[in-house]
Amino acid sequence: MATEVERKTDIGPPHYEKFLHPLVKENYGKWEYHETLAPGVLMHHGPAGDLYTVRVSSPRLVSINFLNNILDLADKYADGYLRFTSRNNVEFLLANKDNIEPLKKEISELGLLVGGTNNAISNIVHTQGWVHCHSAATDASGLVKSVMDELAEYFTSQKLPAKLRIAVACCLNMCGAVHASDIAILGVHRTPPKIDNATLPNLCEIPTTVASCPNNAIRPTSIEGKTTVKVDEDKCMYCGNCYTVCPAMPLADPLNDGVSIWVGGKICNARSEPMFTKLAIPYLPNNPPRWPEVTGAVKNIVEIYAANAKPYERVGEWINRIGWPKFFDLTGIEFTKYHLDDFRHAGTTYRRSLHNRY
Amino acid sequence: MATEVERKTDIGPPHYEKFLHPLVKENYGKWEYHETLAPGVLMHHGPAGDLYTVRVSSPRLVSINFLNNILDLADKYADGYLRFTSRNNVEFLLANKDNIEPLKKEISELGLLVGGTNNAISNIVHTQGWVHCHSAATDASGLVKSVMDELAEYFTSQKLPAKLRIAVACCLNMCGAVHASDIAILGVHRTPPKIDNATLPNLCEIPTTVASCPNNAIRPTSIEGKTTVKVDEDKCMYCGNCYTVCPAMPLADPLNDGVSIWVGGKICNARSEPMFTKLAIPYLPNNPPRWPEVTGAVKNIVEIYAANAKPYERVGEWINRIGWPKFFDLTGIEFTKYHLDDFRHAGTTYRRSLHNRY
Amino acid sequence: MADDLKTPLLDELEKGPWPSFVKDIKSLAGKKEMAKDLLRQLEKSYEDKRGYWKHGGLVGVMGYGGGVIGRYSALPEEFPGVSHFHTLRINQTSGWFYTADALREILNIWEEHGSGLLNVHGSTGDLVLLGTRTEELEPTFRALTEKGWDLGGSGSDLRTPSCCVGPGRCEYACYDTLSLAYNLTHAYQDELHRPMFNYKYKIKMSGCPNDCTAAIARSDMGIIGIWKDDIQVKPDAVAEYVDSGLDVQGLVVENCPTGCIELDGNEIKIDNSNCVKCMHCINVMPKALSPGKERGAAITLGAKAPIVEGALFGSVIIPFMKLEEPFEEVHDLIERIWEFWDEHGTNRERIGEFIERVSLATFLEGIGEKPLPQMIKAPRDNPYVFYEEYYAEEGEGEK
Amino acid sequence: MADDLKTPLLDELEKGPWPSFVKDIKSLAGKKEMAKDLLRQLEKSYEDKRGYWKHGGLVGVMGYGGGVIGRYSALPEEFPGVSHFHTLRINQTSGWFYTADALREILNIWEEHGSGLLNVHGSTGDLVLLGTRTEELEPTFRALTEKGWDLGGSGSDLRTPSCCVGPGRCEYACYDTLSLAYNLTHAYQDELHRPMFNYKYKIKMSGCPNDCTAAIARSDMGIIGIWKDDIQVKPDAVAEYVDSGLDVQGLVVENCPTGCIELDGNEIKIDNSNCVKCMHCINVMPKALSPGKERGAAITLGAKAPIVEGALFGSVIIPFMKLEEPFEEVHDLIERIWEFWDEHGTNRERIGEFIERVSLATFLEGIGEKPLPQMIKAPRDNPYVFYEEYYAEEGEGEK
Ligand code: SRM
Ligand code: SRM
Ligand code: SRM
Ligand code: SRM
Ligand code: SF4
Ligand code: SF4
Ligand code: SF4
Ligand code: SF4
Ligand code: SF4
Ligand code: SF4
Ligand code: SF4
Ligand code: SF4
Repeated sequence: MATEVERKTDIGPPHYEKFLHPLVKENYGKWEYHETLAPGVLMHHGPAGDLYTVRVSSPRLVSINFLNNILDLADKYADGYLRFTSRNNVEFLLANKDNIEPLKKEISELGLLVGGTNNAISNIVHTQGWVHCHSAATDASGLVKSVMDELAEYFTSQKLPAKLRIAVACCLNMCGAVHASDIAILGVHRTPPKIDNATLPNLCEIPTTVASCPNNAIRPTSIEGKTTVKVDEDKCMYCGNCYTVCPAMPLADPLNDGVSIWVGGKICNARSEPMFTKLAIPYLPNNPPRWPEVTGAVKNIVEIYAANAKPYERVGEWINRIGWPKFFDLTGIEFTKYHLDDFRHAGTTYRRSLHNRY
Repeated sequence: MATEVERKTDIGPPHYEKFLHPLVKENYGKWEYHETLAPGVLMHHGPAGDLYTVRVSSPRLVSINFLNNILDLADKYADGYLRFTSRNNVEFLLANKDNIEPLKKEISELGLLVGGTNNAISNIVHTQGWVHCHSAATDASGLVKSVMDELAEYFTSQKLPAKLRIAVACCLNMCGAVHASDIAILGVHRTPPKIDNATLPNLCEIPTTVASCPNNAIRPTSIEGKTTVKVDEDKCMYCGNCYTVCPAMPLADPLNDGVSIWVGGKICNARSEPMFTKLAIPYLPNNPPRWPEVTGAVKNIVEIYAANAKPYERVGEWINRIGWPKFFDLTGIEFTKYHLDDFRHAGTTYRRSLHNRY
Repeated sequence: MADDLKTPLLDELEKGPWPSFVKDIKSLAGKKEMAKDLLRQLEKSYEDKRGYWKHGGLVGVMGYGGGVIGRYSALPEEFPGVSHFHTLRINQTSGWFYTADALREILNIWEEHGSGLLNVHGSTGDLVLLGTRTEELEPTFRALTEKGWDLGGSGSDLRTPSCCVGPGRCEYACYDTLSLAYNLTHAYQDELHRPMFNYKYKIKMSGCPNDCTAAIARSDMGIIGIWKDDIQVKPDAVAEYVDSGLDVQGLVVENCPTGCIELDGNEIKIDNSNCVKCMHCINVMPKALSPGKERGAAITLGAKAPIVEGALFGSVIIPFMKLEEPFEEVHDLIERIWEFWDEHGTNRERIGEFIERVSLATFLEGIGEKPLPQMIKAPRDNPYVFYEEYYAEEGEGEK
Repeated sequence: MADDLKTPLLDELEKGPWPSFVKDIKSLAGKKEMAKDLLRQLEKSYEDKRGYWKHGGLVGVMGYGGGVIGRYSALPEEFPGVSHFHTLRINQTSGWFYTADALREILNIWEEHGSGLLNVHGSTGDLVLLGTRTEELEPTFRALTEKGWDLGGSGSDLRTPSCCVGPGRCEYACYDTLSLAYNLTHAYQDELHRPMFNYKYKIKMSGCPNDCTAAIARSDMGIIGIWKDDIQVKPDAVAEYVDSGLDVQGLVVENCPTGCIELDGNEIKIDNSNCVKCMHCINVMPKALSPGKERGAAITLGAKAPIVEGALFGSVIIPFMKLEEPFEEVHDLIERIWEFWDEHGTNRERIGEFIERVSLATFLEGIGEKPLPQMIKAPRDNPYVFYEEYYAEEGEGEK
């Protein structure tokens, strides 16, 4: 460590103006309209001139090598300016329309895809999985890669009825968008935490651990004179909140961990109000490296949706129009007791009218 | 008691066929369509001929004199056949169209009204009130009389956008249709039960009484050596369930009992699904014999609805179209903290989207 | 009118166009001390703004646990005429059809044994005889049964089932409500008269989704007519409506909740696979449209007023059942439901609250029905699934 | 590629059209032991179908309580390269705008001090530097701050606020999201870096109801652009859309959730009093329609993932607020909210759960806001009102 300079703290992020393309600065707040020139290519019109955006896929988990390549392209075609989107795509911001095609060519040479705009499947919002998180019931990056390999044509085209947003989370903490996505893939545990009685008394505060369980499944107990906890297995619904609070209660279980599939959520207010994602498939096995059951299930839903929904109809809006019985019918997904809600507001999900399709 | 005949039990009600007009029997299950000939007058067409129904108001709480008059008219004009409706109106069933007018004339001479069909305000579903129930926070029959005097023109005409169903209940037990009516009038207590410590220990089982409270406001306590209960006034929301279980905990309180007004419920599945009635006015005073504040409030809502709703739009459907902010605006009803739900599913009533009108 | 009856407040309620219950009670005040003291006590209630009835006691007729609501004045010295003022709930007929003669027999009995006041009808559907003394209960009951009338329910029993006019006068009826109501009331006499349930159990039957008995809101078990196939359309009659100037586009097509009707000139096309059987189009054009031919009922469970967990609408347990005499399938279902509720429900827990407590899945398992997507608005949105199958080292298992 | 790296399962993920994270990590495996051992451990996870990370410990940089997530391998002997594998969360820029040069500076620091792997970006919005050792944390931090970059949030603190591209490239922006995000992040440095809350507090800012940052679903506080007055219409441009063959009737008019648009030839008429600002018509015809002129934001509170009471969407607390620099009104609101939550919330209770527990009415009182009908879908349907005013013999009172 070289010369001792004063250590800075609480400086916050740099001011964004430093990073705005001159054309963005001039048009700032004055944009008039936009057009989608091609999948992944937007034109925003403003009084100071048109800005061209080229949107590029990213695995999100990237190396400095990946980014250096991207930055070089930004220098070459976008005056050194770029941004990332809220779904982790890269966006090159071009003042010069003529740069679009050469840029696209080089992107493609890097093995990346241009797309994700308009009625496409954009990048998957996802999480850490086995790459970094202690809590994961499945891997996130591998699932995303497997699913997007199947669905890449929907990223590079805009042929779906509407935007289709997918999310992956590796445990019930749902770090991301699982609870409000058109399709969501969620890692699940299916067996109660395994208590490590040797370490628990040292690692965990008993009252906090007991209190962490939403279903009161955890009780203090004493083993060989030391206070630890036990779990009432009938009451446990594998949420993992105890494990977050107490490391000595891991839920990982290679035989039983796996993936559930959810559908019909949305975030934007366009047409319908935001909707939660609802359970479609309670359990599919973890089958790395390619999770064929999961990719197959997701692709099936996407294709049935694509064939049946009306323009501008998001997955949830489509299901609301045709009804859930028809959704299960069309997709061939089995309806089970697990689909029946039994949590806090379960009663509000019961069909309390005669409005039904047969 | 005259000669001893064997006492019958469990005979059930008589068979309905005995009471069916011959024309009803012939057309039974074969009716083809109906028409409303005039307010309160229906024609049902069947293969065996047309049946004419004349619907007549009833206060429901009636004397044998009232009914004897009705029965005489049934004999005279309806071959002795009549029925009552699920909203307590009287229906004369006529095979002869020519009897309609003379019957209507005699009905009117009895001081009764013909109407209640189609887009009318039909009879009010109501309860016992101070006439018979120990639990009442207000009177039912007097409220109904007062309100219907104001609204009689809507019973005898069909000029509303749609059917409008009113219910009255004299306490939170809601014996009737309060929770699913276009407009509902509900008697409310606003102070906790007054405990009669002298009689409670003899009259009530303590554990049952304690358990009866949905909010755990009741605790056992001891006064002069006898076990009785006390109420945590902060937790009591005046539901009266304890009083149902334990007579020594009356809630009646002349200074504070009164009436709340609710709107927007419906039962039928036509167009929209059934809807619960929602709070409009948290409290109006008991002001017998005419409850002017209540009749005024109800009339105001009816008139604003009549002026603003579209054809076939029930009160709740109308409010859903225009939004609650507009409802409060148009009716001039004050929006208060009491309108914000704070019971079990309160969170599901919060506005969880940007869909709003300003 | 007795001249010692001073009711200035109640007198106000004799005015106005709506029929007056006060006038009507007064019409009896000359011959019935009960009617007179009822008015006096009510006048005092109107003055003091509170009721004067005591919590009812246990009164009834021999061998029955229900059908009578005990009621005593809190001021028996002041109003001796209503010191006892019990009601009897009489089973109405299916669809509230009567003949004048039959009703007169009841009125005569009531003139002799009671106050001469009635509710026609009570909110549950009974013919309510309002006000008599304890010692009159048994004689009244005997007189009634002699004429063929029996008591209805009260307390923790099956309450008097009630039904809409149905096939008796309605072209929409998808099953015979009158017959089923009669059948069930007779089949379950014991359950009706001897309270042995956890709490009350109400059955209401409506012949179609218009639900004119409010079954979805006011009955623990609603049996509501429905059809499965296509709405029947009479094209000529549609054309007539259009020609007669009915705004079919605005009033029918645009009000269809699923937008599944199309109007093309004076023809309509219905996408029945998307029709949710709401009845609206049929209601507006009864001459042209009617329910399909494959008819039956949906069965809902759990409607109730708000005490204590909040009001509930019924929830669909059987999306579709054919309903034909002798209705064995309904009996079978009812008995499975009662058995499970009886075994696992708690005191004062209505079936709707029971289902919410044990969960719909458990309830269905308990009564032996399969889960169907028609039973819900939407699948769960929370991930708290109690998975029951799992893999153990040795192979597959079930908890 | 190091030839001692055998990852047959992961190798499968190098195939296919979507960019491969495995390929990318491998590109570093030659120079970074961390990357190599990450692949090895991950390969083992793929074989065994389970993760091999230990619950994180308390690691961080001096004086900060957040911004670093500690992570250790559960198999440090087998995979020493990842025995430590902590992440640093770096505050992204407003709207994720960067220059290549600025990012390169970060990459260089990360090449020196860490694994060379990143998440661009994390789900909350941070630039996540993925994997370094405890002893590298302080030097990395020092190097970053020297270049002007600071850490984001983690733990029970204010999390890194994030915002949509907004006025930077979007014609729909109803307020300056970039400026507000910058402002808030700087105003609340202490709350961001020193966890003192009951639990995490996330702020997301979207410029309009399209909500491109998912504020309504993923932020304790959502600040979402909105307008109050009429949608701005350019009639010529509408006509152009119609003439160009856009099915305005089918795609716009019929998709308006409140049916408040009418198309008459090539003119449209909007009943703005019924418009719920859903954005759909504007989205379909951006050249012709735009948000009104009276712009600001609605503020929602309480969105979160399901742990533990179930997922929540945000709920509207401020239906409309004008948003102009220096954003004092927002600061004032935030501080009132934090104060009340701090005083009455419990450990690990997100603001959404807190509001549901204490009730919206109490919460509003606590932060000094008036109840408005815009805050709810509908008023209560249960009669369990805690009346607070009452009359006592001596006059009016309040409990
Ligand atoms: C770049 C980005 C904002 C950012 O700051 O990063 C963005 C940018 C735009 N969004 Fe968005 N949205 C972005 C995430 C979102 C999200 C959040 C998410 O996906 O997690 C949503 C909510 C999704 C949901 O409802 O589940 C979102 C819902 C929309 C919608 C509403 C879509 C609909 O259901 O009708 C529009 C309107 C439209 O597409 O016409 C929209 C429109 C737009 C426009 C057209 C706005 C404009 O005029 O510039 C931009 C290009 C759209 C496109 O991609 O086709 N944006 N947009 C985000 C790109 C993510 C990506 O890489 O794909
Ligand atoms: C006689 C009665 C059934 C009975 O067995 O007693 C009955 C009879 C008819 N109902 Fe009803 N309904 C009767 C109570 C109800 C109820 C229950 C209630 O009010 O508590 C409802 C549900 C109300 C609600 O949703 O809150 C009800 C909702 C309907 C509807 C749907 C109305 C709508 O919202 O669109 C129709 C359809 C219509 O009117 O065209 C209907 C239609 C009819 C028809 C036209 C059916 C027919 O073809 O005969 C009958 C005459 C209607 C009229 O009064 O205009 N009936 N109807 C009840 C008369 C009550 C009264 O005295 O006013
Ligand atoms: C007489 C009647 C009102 C009327 O004027 O019509 C009535 C009167 C009483 N009801 Fe009721 N209920 C009557 C129909 C209803 C209805 C409507 C219905 O059946 O369609 C309801 C709402 C639907 C339901 O069942 O939930 C109803 C919901 C209640 C409740 C609340 C139950 C709940 O779970 O929320 C109670 C309280 C209780 O059960 O402890 C109750 C309790 C009572 C008691 C027994 C009072 C008590 O707390 O013990 C009342 C006796 C009054 C009296 O002095 O006669 N009554 N009660 C109705 C029965 C007449 C009949 O047999 O035809
Ligand atoms: C890194 C990140 C996932 C990612 O790959 O992007 C992440 C990772 C973790 N999250 Fe998260 N969360 C991340 C964004 C989210 C989001 C999305 C968002 O912020 O928009 C959510 C859902 C929204 C929300 O806040 O509710 C989210 C909801 C959770 C929860 C559930 C909280 C709840 O109330 O339901 C937990 C569990 C907890 O707090 O105890 C959690 C806990 C965790 C922990 C700290 C695991 C734990 O139990 O202690 C994870 C550390 C993983 C690791 O090894 O690095 N994380 N977490 C995201 C932060 C990156 C960044 O700073 O940009
Ligand atoms: S979703 Fe669960 S496993 Fe995945 S990163 Fe978040 S906390 Fe970790
Ligand atoms: S996993 Fe969840 S439900 Fe099971 S014991 Fe832990 S906290 Fe309780
Ligand atoms: S609503 Fe209440 S007061 Fe009225 S009859 Fe029913 S139980 Fe009695
Ligand atoms: S009135 Fe209701 S809330 Fe109050 S003490 Fe009695 S049971 Fe409890
Ligand atoms: S419920 Fe249906 S069948 Fe019965 S009377 Fe009403 S409209 Fe007719
Ligand atoms: S019954 Fe209702 S849903 Fe079915 S076609 Fe008619 S209006 Fe539409
Ligand atoms: S939220 Fe609205 S303002 Fe922000 S980028 Fe999306 S569309 Fe544009
Ligand atoms: S913004 Fe939405 S609600 Fe408003 S007019 Fe446009 S489509 Fe209709």
